[in-house]
Amino acid sequence: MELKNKKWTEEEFFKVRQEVLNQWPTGKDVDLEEAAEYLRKVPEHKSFPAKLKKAKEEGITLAQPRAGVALIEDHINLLRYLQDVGEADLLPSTIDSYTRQNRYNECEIGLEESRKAGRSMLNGFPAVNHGVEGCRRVFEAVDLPLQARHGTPDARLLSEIIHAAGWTSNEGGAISYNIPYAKSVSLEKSILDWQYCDRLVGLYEEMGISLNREPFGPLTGTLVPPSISNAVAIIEGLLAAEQGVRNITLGYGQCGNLIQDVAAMKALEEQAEEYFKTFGYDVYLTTVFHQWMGGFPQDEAKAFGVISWGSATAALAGATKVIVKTPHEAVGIPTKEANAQGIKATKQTLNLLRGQRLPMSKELEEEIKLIKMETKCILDKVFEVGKGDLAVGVVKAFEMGILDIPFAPSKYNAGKVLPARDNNGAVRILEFGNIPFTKEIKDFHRSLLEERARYEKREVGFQMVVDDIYAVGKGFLVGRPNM
Amino acid sequence: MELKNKKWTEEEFFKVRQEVLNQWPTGKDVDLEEAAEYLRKVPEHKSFPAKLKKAKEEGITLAQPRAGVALIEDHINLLRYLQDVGEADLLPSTIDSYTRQNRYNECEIGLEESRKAGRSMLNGFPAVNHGVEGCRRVFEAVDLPLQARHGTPDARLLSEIIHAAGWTSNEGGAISYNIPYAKSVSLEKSILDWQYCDRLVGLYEEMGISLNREPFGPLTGTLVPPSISNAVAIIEGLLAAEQGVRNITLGYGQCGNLIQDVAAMKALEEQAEEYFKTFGYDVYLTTVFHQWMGGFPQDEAKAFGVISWGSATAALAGATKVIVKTPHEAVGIPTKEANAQGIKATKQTLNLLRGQRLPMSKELEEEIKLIKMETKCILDKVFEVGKGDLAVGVVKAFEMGILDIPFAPSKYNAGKVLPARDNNGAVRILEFGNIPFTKEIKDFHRSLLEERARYEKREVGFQMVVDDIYAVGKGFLVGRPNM
Amino acid sequence: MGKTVVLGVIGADCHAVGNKILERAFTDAGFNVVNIGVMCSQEEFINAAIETNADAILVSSLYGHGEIDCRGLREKCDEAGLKNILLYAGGNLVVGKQEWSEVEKRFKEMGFNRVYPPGTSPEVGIKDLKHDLGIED
Amino acid sequence: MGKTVVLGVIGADCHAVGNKILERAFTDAGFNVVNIGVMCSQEEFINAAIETNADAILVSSLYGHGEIDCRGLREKCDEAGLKNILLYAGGNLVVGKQEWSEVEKRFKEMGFNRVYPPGTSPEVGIKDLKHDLGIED
Ligand code: B12
Ligand code: B12
Repeated sequence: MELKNKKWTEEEFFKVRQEVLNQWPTGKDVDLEEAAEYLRKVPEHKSFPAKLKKAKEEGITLAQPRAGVALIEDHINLLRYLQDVGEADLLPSTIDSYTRQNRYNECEIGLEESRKAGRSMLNGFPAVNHGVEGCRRVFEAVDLPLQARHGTPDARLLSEIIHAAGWTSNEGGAISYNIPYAKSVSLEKSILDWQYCDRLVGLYEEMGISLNREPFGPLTGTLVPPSISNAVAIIEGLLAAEQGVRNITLGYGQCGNLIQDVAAMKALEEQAEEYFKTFGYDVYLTTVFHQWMGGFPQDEAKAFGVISWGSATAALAGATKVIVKTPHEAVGIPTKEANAQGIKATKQTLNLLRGQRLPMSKELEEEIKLIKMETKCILDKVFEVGKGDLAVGVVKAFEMGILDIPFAPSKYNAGKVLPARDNNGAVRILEFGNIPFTKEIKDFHRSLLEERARYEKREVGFQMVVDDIYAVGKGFLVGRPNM
Repeated sequence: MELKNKKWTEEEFFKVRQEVLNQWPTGKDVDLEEAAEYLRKVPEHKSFPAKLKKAKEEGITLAQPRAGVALIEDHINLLRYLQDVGEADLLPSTIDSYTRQNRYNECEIGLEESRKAGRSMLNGFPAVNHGVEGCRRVFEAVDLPLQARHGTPDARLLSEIIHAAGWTSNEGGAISYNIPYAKSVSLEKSILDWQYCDRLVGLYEEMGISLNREPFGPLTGTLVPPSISNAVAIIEGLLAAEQGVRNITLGYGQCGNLIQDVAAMKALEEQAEEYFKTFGYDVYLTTVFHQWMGGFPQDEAKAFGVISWGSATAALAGATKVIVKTPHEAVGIPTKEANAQGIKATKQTLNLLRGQRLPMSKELEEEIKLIKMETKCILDKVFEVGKGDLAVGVVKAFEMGILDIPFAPSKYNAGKVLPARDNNGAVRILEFGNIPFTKEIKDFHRSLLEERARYEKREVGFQMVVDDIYAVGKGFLVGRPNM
Repeated sequence: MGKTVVLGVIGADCHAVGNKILERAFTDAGFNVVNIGVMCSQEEFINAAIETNADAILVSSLYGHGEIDCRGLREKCDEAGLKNILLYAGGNLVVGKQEWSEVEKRFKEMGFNRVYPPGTSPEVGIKDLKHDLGIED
Repeated sequence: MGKTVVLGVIGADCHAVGNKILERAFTDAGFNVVNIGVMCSQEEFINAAIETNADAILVSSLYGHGEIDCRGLREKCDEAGLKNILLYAGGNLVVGKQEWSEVEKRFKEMGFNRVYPPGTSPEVGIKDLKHDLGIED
């Protein structure tokens, strides 16, 4: 199929679909009509779009954990615990890494070993192996909306199964679930595959069923400058909308400087709305803020500090939801207790801050302007090199380093951009690679980093980047010498 | 002695001193000259004034726990743990409640029972019973500045002992350590007694030794409107300065609304500086922010949320130090581990926020203006009824309900003021008693509470107050119906 | 209903907020509340109970010295002729986070009829008191 | 010094940040680092070690499947003729927060010479490797 940013015809979709449903035996149990029937009966309090809408209207920030284990019963216990004890507002099912690579055979091994070992040997819930029936059992056992969270470049079969099981939201996108998560999957392929996932949601929409889609905002979670992640988020929003998706949550991962973080969220929401409007898409937009996604401190009390500060920022930014970390983050997949603790610290902070926002100030206004300008520089160029086609543009832009995500493992990523914090902890760019910023913007970044260098009495350079990567884990935001 | 706001003569001081040192056998070991010698040798890193100054200049917020147990060895272990494991920047010795009431006999019982029980039966460190020698053992065993934190209306002997032992700061004041902490101690008496404590510090200053004094900002810790606590803080600052105190830390207890809290801290610092200047006092002023002082949630993860949000506010307000709560707050005096956890969550948050401030905005500016106006209304009236004498004015003002502290146990407090939160969680006043606000200000408070009432579809009234008192403990800031 | 309770905070304890709320809650529940406030000695509790012919004494202790402060109260009540008067205690009764069942045991052994852990809501005490005094809801 | 190490992240694991930092740290410490990057099979590690005549293989695993992914690596090395090649493993090797001593034991039994808990700094590995290879500092 030729890559372009164009809604797939039904013919195109159903041709590919045959193949998709044959990738693993559980695929044959997906029946679109029957699934639609099932989805129509999902009550409002278990629907992602409905709950997000309510939160947005009330100005409340919802809390959602990450969580997933190998076996169905254990997974149900885990989710129920997070719902009842943890006070979660929205539930996830984090999918294991073999599923993410479509290595369903290895999932079977993991499932078996988990049964034997009496503990999960997989780092998530292998939804494809469990099939529609298994996934419905999970859905029916909980009282909150359920979403698949993963990191899967080719999530077509997974998406078919989870939506048919009543899960009303799917995280991911052609860029955000490829470049940070894969080494050698081409963008041509991941864009086509995510067009499929989006088109599936679009089909449900056409049948009158509202499903939510959420591009993965934080990318590598490691010092990603806001304009880069916002550009990707807007692109994935537009690609989804073209396939008929109408309920979209765009996300951003906390960088740590309050003004920059709030500015990034505001810029993201406003600019995305503008682009949707320009292209004539009718999308209900909500936002998600991710608590710090980089390396965490090992100490649990310190981890609570990081978690709570993320929650506070989410509230002050007016995010529709916040993705919650846990006090075990630095060490391993959390126990259900640790996971619940993360949610409770988060909810307490959100509730203390309910209704409070960071008021507009000169500093905030300027940061919003800067992020929007930078994002526009990138997007303009993507459209330009795609000769007006966004999908083509994305492939070209990555080839040319116009889109470039720091620390990403993909060989399709240029990897030339190097970020570093300025003296206030805001993430700026040290090496621009081919990011198409104006000279003025580049000079501004440079001057901020030089301000830091003077303060720290050292040169601007790679050591700053290394220090910044370690900093939060060591208890600081900015990686100063002798931390 | 006649009560007036006038520096005591040496004659006056030393006459009273004889009596003070005879209140308990350990008093006789205090020798001013020898103590001065000892204090002169306190190294800079163990001096409160020096460490506060450095923090203020660097724009850093220091973290200080509360902690105290009955026996010296245990107390030393506790403080060392908070220093080494907890990463505290400043150390306290929280004094037990019998000492606070000068019931040293009961302390002896508590000490004995503690030895027998193998755990502290006192809620703090009985410094007077341990005497100069015991207190010096503590001081010499730690590497950080040490402060007495208590709640003692008559702290004269205590102050003599702790300063002579090298503790370079003393918390308290004539109002703040009486009205919230006592039932039937007159203000005449507590003002005179705290003039003594301040004069003692003044004498040391005259001998070239810098000691820090810190009025207790949060008062009852329960919905105290900022202008009331700021008025008290400024009064106690002025009373101290008159006796020759030159290093003062003024404090404020978190109310929970970010803008109001930052505004309160800014108003406090600026307005206090103005008053010191007007009266010609040469004072080095620093500030302290208290993490939420009211009822805490029992759940430890939720407590971490409260602790971290307090830390974030302290940092954004640019406080010189923050007083730290613990995850055990709702239940009982914390173990040393829980105490260290509180400090670590705090430090992590402070370090993430190092250098970040809430930028000036219209909302912040207006809140600062409001708090200053209200504070001035109160202070003007206090001076007026005291016919220009602040000490006399304070006594009269309490009699007349011009100064009135919500929920205070003292019979010298009118207890007519009732606070409640507005719809954004800022603490406003529901019943003004005789607080001398202008009609304009009163109407403004009223309108804010009515806005809340409309939102909650109920009447403005006492039930809001009750709900607000419980709210944080239940996980919210504003006490909404059906919380 | 006409039942009288003496309410107060024992020892050198100044925590006034819970006391004010308890007064209101027990009054709203129909009790005649004699609130002697904070910082009360055992004698003040007993005198107030005698003077008002009270049916129960509700002791709060928040600050940690509750164990020392409450010791002997039952015996003094007995001596003063307040035989079998209901004695309740609540608040943060001991120093630190301790195993609740043991704290309860210690206070029951001291002669308290009911003992409440930190953060108990007034409603719980009201329900128990009505039960113990044979009052129908 | 001229010692060669093969560095990579095993299995379906995409965590790239630590890998980039390890490459830099071991290079700065004087090693000849052959970084095969993330998402590498056991075969890729072994082939790289044979091709470059490596002295050690440094395996990272962050995502939790380390235990499954590492199983049999020592045996495959033996079969491929990489007898006694040093095998190190580090990262977040297992699923969840587990007793470290047991995790270490399991990996040692699999034939790893050294095993590192979460958050180990590169310096520790460098020091050990120099020791194991008999390099003077
Ligand atoms: C950033 C991050 C991500 C990013 C990664 C971006 C990228 N492509 O690199 C994203 C968001 C994409 C991601 C995805 C996932 N992640 Co992740 N991630 C993290 C996080 C927060 C930081 C990792 C990091 O970069 N640290 C900074 C670097 C410098 O440190 P490091 O990686 O630990 O490496 C250092 C040391 O460990 C040591 N070291 C490492 N290897 C070796 C080897 C030797 C021999 C030696 C001596 C030393 C050594 O030296 C390195 C340099 O200093 C960690 C948690 C944490 N640490 O705070 C979780 C974490 C590693 N992720 C985890 C998981 C489970 C996942 C996912 C499966 C999703 C999920 N379930 O949430 C996916 C993985 C998908 C896949 N196929 O791999 C888990 C692993 C759980 C476990 N082992 O039990 C962790 C621990 C979080 C958690 N507690 O749940 N993640
Ligand atoms: C506010 C507060 C203060 C204020 C009090 C102002 C005032 N005058 O009222 C100030 C700052 C002055 C203060 C001082 C001190 N405090 Co204080 N304080 C608190 C705090 C944060 C909230 C108390 C409160 O008002 N809660 C709200 C009300 C509504 O709830 P409540 O008091 O718990 O009462 C309810 C229930 O307990 C129950 N209840 C109470 N009694 C009874 C009795 C019966 C029969 C029944 C059925 C129910 C019942 O009903 C009440 C109404 O709902 C608590 C910790 C917490 N709970 O979060 C610490 C706490 C009570 N304080 C404590 C201490 C130690 C002190 C000090 C000694 C100082 C110190 N070391 O830090 C001094 C005491 C000095 C003295 N002489 O008493 C400790 C007690 C420790 C312990 N027991 O192990 C606590 C638990 C904090 C801690 N974890 O260290 N404190």
